[in-house]
Amino acid sequence: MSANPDVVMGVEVENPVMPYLRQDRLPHIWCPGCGIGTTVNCFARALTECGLDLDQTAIVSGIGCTGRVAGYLDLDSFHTTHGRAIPFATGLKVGNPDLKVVVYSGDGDLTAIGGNHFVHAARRNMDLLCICVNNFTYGMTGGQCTPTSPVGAKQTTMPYGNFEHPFNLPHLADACGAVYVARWTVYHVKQLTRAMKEGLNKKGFAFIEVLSPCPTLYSRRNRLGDGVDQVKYYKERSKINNDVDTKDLSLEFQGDITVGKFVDRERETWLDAMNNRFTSVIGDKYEPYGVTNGEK
Amino acid sequence: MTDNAPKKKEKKAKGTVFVRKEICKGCSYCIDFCPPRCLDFSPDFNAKGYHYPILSPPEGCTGCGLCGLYCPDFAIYGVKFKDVEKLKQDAADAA
Amino acid sequence: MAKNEIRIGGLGGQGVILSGIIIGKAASIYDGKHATLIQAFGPEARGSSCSAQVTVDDDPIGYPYVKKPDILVVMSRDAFTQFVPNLKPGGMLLYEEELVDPTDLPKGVKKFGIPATRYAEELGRKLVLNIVMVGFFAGVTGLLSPKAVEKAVLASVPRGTEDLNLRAFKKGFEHGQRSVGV
Amino acid sequence: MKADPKGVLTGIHFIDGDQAACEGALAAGCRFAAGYPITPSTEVVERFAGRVPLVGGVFIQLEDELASSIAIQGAAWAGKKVMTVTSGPGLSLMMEHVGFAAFTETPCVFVDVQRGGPSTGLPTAPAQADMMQVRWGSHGDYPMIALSPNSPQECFDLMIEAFNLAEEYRVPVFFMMDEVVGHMIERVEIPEASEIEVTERKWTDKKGKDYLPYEADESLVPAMTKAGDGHRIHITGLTHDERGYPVMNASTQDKLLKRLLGKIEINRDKLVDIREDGVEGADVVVVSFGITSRVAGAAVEMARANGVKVGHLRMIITWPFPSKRIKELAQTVKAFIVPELNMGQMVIEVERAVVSDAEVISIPHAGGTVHEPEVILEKIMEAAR
Repeated sequence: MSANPDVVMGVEVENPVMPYLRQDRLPHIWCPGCGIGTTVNCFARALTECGLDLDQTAIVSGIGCTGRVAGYLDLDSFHTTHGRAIPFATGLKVGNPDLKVVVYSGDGDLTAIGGNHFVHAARRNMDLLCICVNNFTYGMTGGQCTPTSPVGAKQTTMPYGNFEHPFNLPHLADACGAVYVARWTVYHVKQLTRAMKEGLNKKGFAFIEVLSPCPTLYSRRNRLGDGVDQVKYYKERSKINNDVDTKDLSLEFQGDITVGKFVDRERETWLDAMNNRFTSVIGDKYEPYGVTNGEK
Repeated sequence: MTDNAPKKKEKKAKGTVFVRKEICKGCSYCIDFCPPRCLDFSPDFNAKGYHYPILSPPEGCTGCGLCGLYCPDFAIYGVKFKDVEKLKQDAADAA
Repeated sequence: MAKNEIRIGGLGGQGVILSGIIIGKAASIYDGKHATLIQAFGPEARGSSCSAQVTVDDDPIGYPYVKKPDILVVMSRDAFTQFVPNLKPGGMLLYEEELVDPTDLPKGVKKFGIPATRYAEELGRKLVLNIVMVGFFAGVTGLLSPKAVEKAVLASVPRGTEDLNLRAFKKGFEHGQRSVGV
Repeated sequence: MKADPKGVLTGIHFIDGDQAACEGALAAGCRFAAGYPITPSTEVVERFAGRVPLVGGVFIQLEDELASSIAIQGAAWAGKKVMTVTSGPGLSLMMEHVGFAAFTETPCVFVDVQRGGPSTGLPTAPAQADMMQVRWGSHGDYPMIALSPNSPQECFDLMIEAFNLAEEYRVPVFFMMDEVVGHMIERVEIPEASEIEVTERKWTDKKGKDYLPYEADESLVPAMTKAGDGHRIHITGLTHDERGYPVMNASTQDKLLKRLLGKIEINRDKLVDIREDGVEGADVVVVSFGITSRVAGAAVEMARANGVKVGHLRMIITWPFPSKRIKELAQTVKAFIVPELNMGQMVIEVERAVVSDAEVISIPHAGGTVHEPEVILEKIMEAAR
């Protein structure tokens, strides 16, 4: 960090994101115009607002560009293996139910190699906030097709344009049982911040998809300009609709984008379901797991 | 950084920004999404060859801080003078 | 006592493995001997052939398999056909007499039959056939103390079925003692 | 530290190796297990799922072995003692996280109830054919320890040791059972909790940022923390410095890898656990492990009855391999005989230790059952001639 603090009117001030970062690791590795850092700003603001004890908040990432988020946030952070952030987080959460556990990873990590874990964590209603930064591509490996790449988008492994049908992630999460489902873009910083705050305070599997530019690979290969051009596209073509059926949230190449909070419901979490089941079957001999007496 | 320090005689500015130009990557998010459109590229390069943002015109800044929320590189943030006054007051009260 | 190798065979669902467990438990927990049980079963849960190999010895047991049993206990025709060729000459055959026709036995084998299924039905539950067989085994072979086997039965059957199983054990045990003329 | 009585099922039992392994884990303090069903290992977690709610822990059946093998590591960083249980095909899927555990120094136990392979192979029949996979199967060089029980009693006793070693060295520990040991039923004595020694995790006493998660003393094993203790640690599978930060250069890699492998290397003599029976002055020594040691024992007895001077060296801990002792014996022994339920894996290690000082005779077996003792006997007789 800069040796000299920022001073205004004789008062020292600081970038509000800084207390949440491992400042000795900056600058980060993300490319100019990449939106991942923007989502981190929103997440830091959400951490400020949600009122959680940050010593009891852990972040788990998989592999890839977004997978590096864990390394920059000054929380207990785990940079795990490719696709396995969710099962690691599951172990962490179940191992210590007092923790708030956030999974923060990319579209390739969470929905291709980690797709099976994603659907099962949502099905179980594992108490995790899962943030998926969706830039439609594998950035760290050089711009290959992912399960969210829109039809027609060029990728190194789809040189003639992608012909595979992509996932509609909010629909997938909804169908699998997620209790909170939202989609925003990095243009929607305020709404995203609010969604992250809501997600942090939500009990159960909460899922937030964030569309974010990959200027170096996705935008360049598809002649979409810089990162900021892509954010301008998000601005122009996004429509907020909280009431839409999640099955209608498919994304087309550079088409209209529906954003909003689509699902917000209550459902028994995995841990509550386990405790309730064991209590009803085993009775008094069962001491509910992960319930701190008096403290929670 | 001192380039951007508030100048009290410009009364119209309600806030200001601080830029850590050495970690800026010149993406222009802050410039393009600044609500009062009061940021622009500096004609100068930073060490990595990027043009970083400067207030232009400074008196337009409201200190809304949206630049800081957008900046993917944690290189800029805004402060409202009103908030700084309050900080000052709180510090004085505490003392 | 020298090493005794026992093979118990029958159909899945007859309680073959459990009868082996009871014999092993009686030997190793209540009679102060050593016992090893190896179970073999097919991929089907019911109706396939099923067998347990039990080795009982005063000394610790190394090689755990039973290749040429001293005692063969069979509860089904298939098990008899499958296992009788390996029965040790001069060994002992214990069989369910209404299901198995014990012909072509190896030399010197002493055979003892029991209508175990019928006894079990008379006791009210066909399921206790295996316990009748265990009782029969104890009565005929004298390998284990009846008290130990009785304890092992009680420790192995579901709660609430102790009486029934004890009666099944006694039924088999008495038949066994009669068979050897005790 | 003594075992928590809650997890210890004190008494005399007639149970199989799978069940005994589960009881060993509970006695050792394991309070989190994750797994995916696979024959012939599932009985371990089936019992665990029934027992652990009464002991104050959790079992979670996950969607696959990849998930299971990393979920346990999440739980380890939440402070739990953990295990996952599988068999060959599942172990293949877990290999990625063996490396993660080794590199992030996450104490965990992988139970492998070995069956015939490759691929789906013989699900209900034994093999010892994963011995090299656990040693070398995850990419990169990594430290690990493997134990090979040969009876239900050992499934209990050695499982406690497996957990203790995982905690002491912060390495993945493999519990190399096989189908026969898993399904074999014998008497198992579970002592009082007060008689069971368990190793507590080496927790740091440093606070906040004073704590560096990968700073080790001369033991080479760093003190650990858990999420939620205020250290704000970063744990990564990338090459990292003492802070846990990724540092991708050759010197950091060199330093880290040497320390990780050193944890086992400097303790090799202490770790080696072998049982010797008549090896001094023997002409022939049979080297065995796991279920094969019981078969080999029978063959050795028969050979002695035939007047052959034959010894038996059984490895309880198979990795690290007891090279030093075998090298020593090679100076006097004419031949080593290595029966194993694979086509020749651990025999390679024996050959590496013996070099050309003695003859090394492999008795491979494709698995599906165990050796006939007579086959081993025949090789002993041949070698003694």
